[in-house]
Amino acid sequence: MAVRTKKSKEKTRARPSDNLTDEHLLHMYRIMMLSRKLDERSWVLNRQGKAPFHISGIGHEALQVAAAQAIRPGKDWVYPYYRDLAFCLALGMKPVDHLYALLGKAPDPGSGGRQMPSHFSSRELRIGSVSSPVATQVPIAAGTAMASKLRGLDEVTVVCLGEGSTSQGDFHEGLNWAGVHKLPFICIVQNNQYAISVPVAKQMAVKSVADRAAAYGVKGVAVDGNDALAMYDVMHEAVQRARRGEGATLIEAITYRLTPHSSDDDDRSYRSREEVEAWKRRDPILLFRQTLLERGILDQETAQAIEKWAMDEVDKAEMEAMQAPYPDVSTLEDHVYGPLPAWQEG
Amino acid sequence: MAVRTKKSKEKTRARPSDNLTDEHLLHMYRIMMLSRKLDERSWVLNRQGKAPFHISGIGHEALQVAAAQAIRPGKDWVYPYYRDLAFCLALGMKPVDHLYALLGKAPDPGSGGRQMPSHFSSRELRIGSVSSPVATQVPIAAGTAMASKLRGLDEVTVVCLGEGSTSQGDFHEGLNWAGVHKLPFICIVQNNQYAISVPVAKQMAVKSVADRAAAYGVKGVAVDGNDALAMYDVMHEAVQRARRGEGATLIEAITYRLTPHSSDDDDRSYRSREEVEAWKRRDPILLFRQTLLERGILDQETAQAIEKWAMDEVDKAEMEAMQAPYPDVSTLEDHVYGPLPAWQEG
Amino acid sequence: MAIMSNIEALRETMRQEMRRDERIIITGEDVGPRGGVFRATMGLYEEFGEDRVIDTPLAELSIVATGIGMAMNGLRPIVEIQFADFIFPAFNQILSEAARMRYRTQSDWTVPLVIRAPYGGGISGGLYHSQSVEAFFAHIPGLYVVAPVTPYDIKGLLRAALQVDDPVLFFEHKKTYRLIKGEVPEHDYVVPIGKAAIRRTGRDLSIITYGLAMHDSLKAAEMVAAEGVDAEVIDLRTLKPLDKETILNSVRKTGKALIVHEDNLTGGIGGEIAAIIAQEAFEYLDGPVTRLAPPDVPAMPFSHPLQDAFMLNPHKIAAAMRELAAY
Amino acid sequence: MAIMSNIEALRETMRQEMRRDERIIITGEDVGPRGGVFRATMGLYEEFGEDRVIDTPLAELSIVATGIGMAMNGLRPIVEIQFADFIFPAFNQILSEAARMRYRTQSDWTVPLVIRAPYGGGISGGLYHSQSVEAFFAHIPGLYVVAPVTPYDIKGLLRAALQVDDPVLFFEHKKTYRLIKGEVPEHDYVVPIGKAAIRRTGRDLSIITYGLAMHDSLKAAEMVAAEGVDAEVIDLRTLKPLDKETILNSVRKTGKALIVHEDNLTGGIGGEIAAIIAQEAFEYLDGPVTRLAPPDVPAMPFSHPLQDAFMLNPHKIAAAMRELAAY
Ligand SMILES: Cc1ncc(C[n+]2csc(CCOP(=O)(O)OP(=O)(O)O)c2C)c(N)n1
Ligand SMILES: Cc1ncc(C[n+]2csc(CCOP(=O)(O)OP(=O)(O)O)c2C)c(N)n1
Ligand SMILES: [Mg+2]
Ligand SMILES: [Mg+2]
Repeated sequence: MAVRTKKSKEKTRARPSDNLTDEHLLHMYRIMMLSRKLDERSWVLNRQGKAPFHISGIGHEALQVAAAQAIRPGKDWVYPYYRDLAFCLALGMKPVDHLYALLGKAPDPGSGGRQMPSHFSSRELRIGSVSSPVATQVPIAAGTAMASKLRGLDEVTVVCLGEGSTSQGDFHEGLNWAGVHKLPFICIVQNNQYAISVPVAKQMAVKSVADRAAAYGVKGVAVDGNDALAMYDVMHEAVQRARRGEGATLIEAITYRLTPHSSDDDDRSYRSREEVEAWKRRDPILLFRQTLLERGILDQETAQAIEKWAMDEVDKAEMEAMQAPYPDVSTLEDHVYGPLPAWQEG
Repeated sequence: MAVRTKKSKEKTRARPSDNLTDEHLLHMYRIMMLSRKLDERSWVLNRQGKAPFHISGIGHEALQVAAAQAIRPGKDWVYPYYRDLAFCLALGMKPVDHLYALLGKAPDPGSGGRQMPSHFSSRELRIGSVSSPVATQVPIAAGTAMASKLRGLDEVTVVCLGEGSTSQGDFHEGLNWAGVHKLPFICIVQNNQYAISVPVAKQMAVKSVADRAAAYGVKGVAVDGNDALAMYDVMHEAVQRARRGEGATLIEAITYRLTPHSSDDDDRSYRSREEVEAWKRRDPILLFRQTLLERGILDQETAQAIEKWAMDEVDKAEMEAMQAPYPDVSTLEDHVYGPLPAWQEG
Repeated sequence: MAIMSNIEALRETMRQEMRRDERIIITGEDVGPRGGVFRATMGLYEEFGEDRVIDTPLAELSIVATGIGMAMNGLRPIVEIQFADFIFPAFNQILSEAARMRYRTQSDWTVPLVIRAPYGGGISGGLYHSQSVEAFFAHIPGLYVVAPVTPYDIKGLLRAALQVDDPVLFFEHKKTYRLIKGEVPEHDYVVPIGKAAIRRTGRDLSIITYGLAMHDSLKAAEMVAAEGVDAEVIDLRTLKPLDKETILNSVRKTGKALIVHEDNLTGGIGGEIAAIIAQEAFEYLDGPVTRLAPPDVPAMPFSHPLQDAFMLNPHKIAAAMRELAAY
Repeated sequence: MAIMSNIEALRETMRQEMRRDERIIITGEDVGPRGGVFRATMGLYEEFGEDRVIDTPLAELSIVATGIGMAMNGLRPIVEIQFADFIFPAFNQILSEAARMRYRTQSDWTVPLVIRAPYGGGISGGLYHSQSVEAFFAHIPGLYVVAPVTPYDIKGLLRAALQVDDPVLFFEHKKTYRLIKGEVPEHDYVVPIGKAAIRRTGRDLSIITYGLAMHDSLKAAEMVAAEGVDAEVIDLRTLKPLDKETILNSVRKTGKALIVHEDNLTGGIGGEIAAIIAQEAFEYLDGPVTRLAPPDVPAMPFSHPLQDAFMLNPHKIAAAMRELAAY
């Protein structure tokens, strides 16, 4: 059975998130806001016909930024999925990098415009390359965690996917591997209730995705993914477990996709406007702002300044991205294979 | 968590197996003995160089015969795996059919000698065709169960595999499907502790394979597969659940393979002789005979008569199989496609 | 007789066949209320209900596998793979199970299953929403592989696919879904599996092609016709089995063969076709059997200049035609 | 210089390379204490321990996928697929992930991974322990595919495979494991990926082949030599990329090409080779490019008369040589 974090209980115990400084919390808020603005701009660019496709992370920002906050960017490994814009920004990806990819521009560090947008990647930041077939990253991430363990390196590997994607065999095999080898491995399932149009009840018969952990001897935790601090708490605990050699954790972060699946989708055929509106009232950035306001870490003025800062960043990024060149067609056949060793020449 | 059937509790409750008549029990015993003798003969034929390959079910007979006893042969569907010789005999397969396949002879009803031995199949008996890649049958069986449900037919589908094969994505996807659609579906995992040489602890981090059911909203039960009546009890209950529309059951039948993996294997590199000997003392046929003797259903004389009958059946089958022709080479290219409708000719 | 787009022909044929035969059901991701991401099944859930138009878990392996199991128990499933690029998790089930069931049981068990999959590029789909995957399946005995690309053929080949008792891979070039329109007779007819169509007759060279490239080839043929090159254009329609007779008759007539497909060159179906021609029309050849296909890169890039450089188009095809004609 | 069988050469090369490079690890089903079902890894678990020779769960998808993930984190895995027939659950991981990682990240990420798989028939393996699966992989840009079939080449190509930073499919014809023996130099050498070997020089026709069929072709060449047919036998060794230069030079010299492989005819690698010859050696051809391969049935039956009928052998190859030579 999944362990559900309960607000009431938490209040009485010391929480890992209690150790986050005001500066940490403001930083997290800034990244969430930056991601949101960048995401919204991506929709605009799509609607303007400048970007053929956008897939959005709006609604998922809090859990992603909280997860990133609990690891060491560039040292721990992250295998994200296409909704992890905020996650990748928190790890150090630049806003313009996303827009290069969105527009298919050459400087896109992830793929030079070869992949669709939001297929994040950076070796420097230890962000694994996102591909389109869902769930393939799960057993790959298990392999990366295994290598850390075999090499005696103090690294944790985090992998993300949607709840629908847990139906794939890849998920099963990756989690099983992580269980058998007690790997420093954390799988975050971002349960936004739908896989495109298919609701979670048609996807699985369990009440909580976290219940799936029981099949693998892995710890399962379900958490409100729209509560950044709750997410930080379970993530922090999972990271500690991994570092202590106690094995893998499956985290179900319960959230909601506040936009259609992608710019090609129309979500009106499969969910009611009331449902969407209800979740909008639980917008994780609003909730986090509220917490920060209540705690006196943020005031209205700073909040506005942050929003303005985020907009400016996005404006600058857009300008830069618009001016960047497209890939040269002469590069089409580059990077199919690496250079061969000298013997091959001879 | 898996529900383990506990002897102590059962004794106080009425057990489904209490309803088995003496004739039923003797029938079950006869099939087990027939399977054992046929299997032993297959080893002999292999060692004599007459059969290139044999894969054995020795040690698994009781659970298989008990499972078959709980369903309606020819009406319910069974997707067996290669160790299910006793299961298939209990469903109505003839001993000679196994030997035809063993020797690659044309009358092999399963495949006319095209498949390796023990790749059982019979449309008439509703035995799904066994292939070699493990676990593929699980989601196929889920589809068959789904068709029964969609068509409103009162049929149950049973699928078997080894514990090692539950590591495959196919298992996950099949069980998930069965859970989502609450199918009349029973998955029997014959946990014989090894996948060739790989012990179950390297295969999964759960204590019981039945624990895997929790990931699918499916009921999980672990049972001593060397106790025919215990197996019958859980199987009977699973069948009743399926018929009542309450959904799928995953049964872990704990057993042991008393022979090497196949005629190509040498098991001395990966398990101790002591371990094998200890399990031989729990040989399921011995245990079942003991029960029948204790209950006065069997006496030594009848037991010997049954053994002799089984040997005679196997002798007859061997004669018949030896005399049968090999497939004609002119048939090599038959049955790649079915005949085309008339339009195609025109 | 109505004018329909490719996707309309597909949808209307499914509708008609489902009305006629209640064993036909549709399964796949988002095929239900959403009507499919390309809207191929739009309205079918409403008409036939949730027991015949079934949203599945996000798991292609089991979409195909359950299709096999249902086909073995009296149904005639049409399963949709959302994009052909995502068929590979099901590759083992298709190859090891669907394609081998009949052979390994001597027709005791059969798998009457249609697997629909939108394939092909030119729609900003990047590496994983643009692939041509047909060659993998054309190498598997026991499968039929079709790739109709006109509304007429889509109706005719889908009806044919639903009449054979073997698994059929039904590939739909997604860029043609709304681009290509044509007449679709209301009466029942089939386009036989295994029969190519000659879309344009000509004397000087034979173009053997399929998919979007077929439409591009027709345009290219008109371009070079003005220059006096008279090309015959063959639309294969079925990729397994190949219509050797139509291919060989044409090449024996023209003496020159240009094979055009959107899939990568190496290992694509063009190799098989070239081999057949080189072996069986050897004495008629007046020029090298020529293949035109995108370069051997791991699928089509997203960025539009790269995508354009990858894709075929009438100009590239016309250039290859001119060169071969001049040989 | 020692005489070794194919499997000994394989095992000893793994041992030597593992001693040299501690990033190399082996994973797969039964590769540990059991030493592999073919004994390819026998003794390696004992020498290198359970952290470098790792028994995996029975799950090919994750065997390959974890190999990818380990390769991305500094290791150089050699993963064993127990039988090539069971590689298909991993097909998506190989095609969509391993083969595309470099291209899709512009070499930011790479996957230096060797996937070993015993393939081929003639050992009473039936439909699922006999398959030739190489053509599927030879169609995938981003992969190297090798199929060495002498002890010398096995050592040289395995060492080469461990030196390139891209995924290599390493196919071993299982019937040759103990059948074929030969000299293996003790010193370090590589057989470059992409270079074919001319096993026999000849004037009259070129046989292009690989695997067990290569050994059969050599025997066949001796059989027809007595009749005055002088055949050149090319052992491809690498199937992707093909050594076009060696193939074309030979065919330009002899004017006749016979392609021989154990895989099914349709869609096999022979089609690609024939297409290359038909396009690029057209003017040199004195006879039709000819392919010899087993029939298009869904894999090799178990029963020995059917297996024999399916398999190639020197007699069948000699007959095809005579026919082509007489053209
Ligand atoms: C193997 C595969 N099949 C189908 C798709 C098409 N597809 C893209 S996203 C998606 C839904 C994913 O749902 P979920 O895992 O819940 O993630 P979410 O998008 O909701 O965050 C589908 C079906 C795909 N990308 N890969
Ligand atoms: C996909 C696949 N991989 C590998 C094999 C080779 N193989 C055959 S049986 C077996 C072990 C199966 O173990 P288990 O599932 O526990 O069943 P058991 O044989 O113990 O009854 C293996 C690895 C196979 N048949 N299929
Ligand atoms: Mg979702
Ligand atoms: Mg086992």
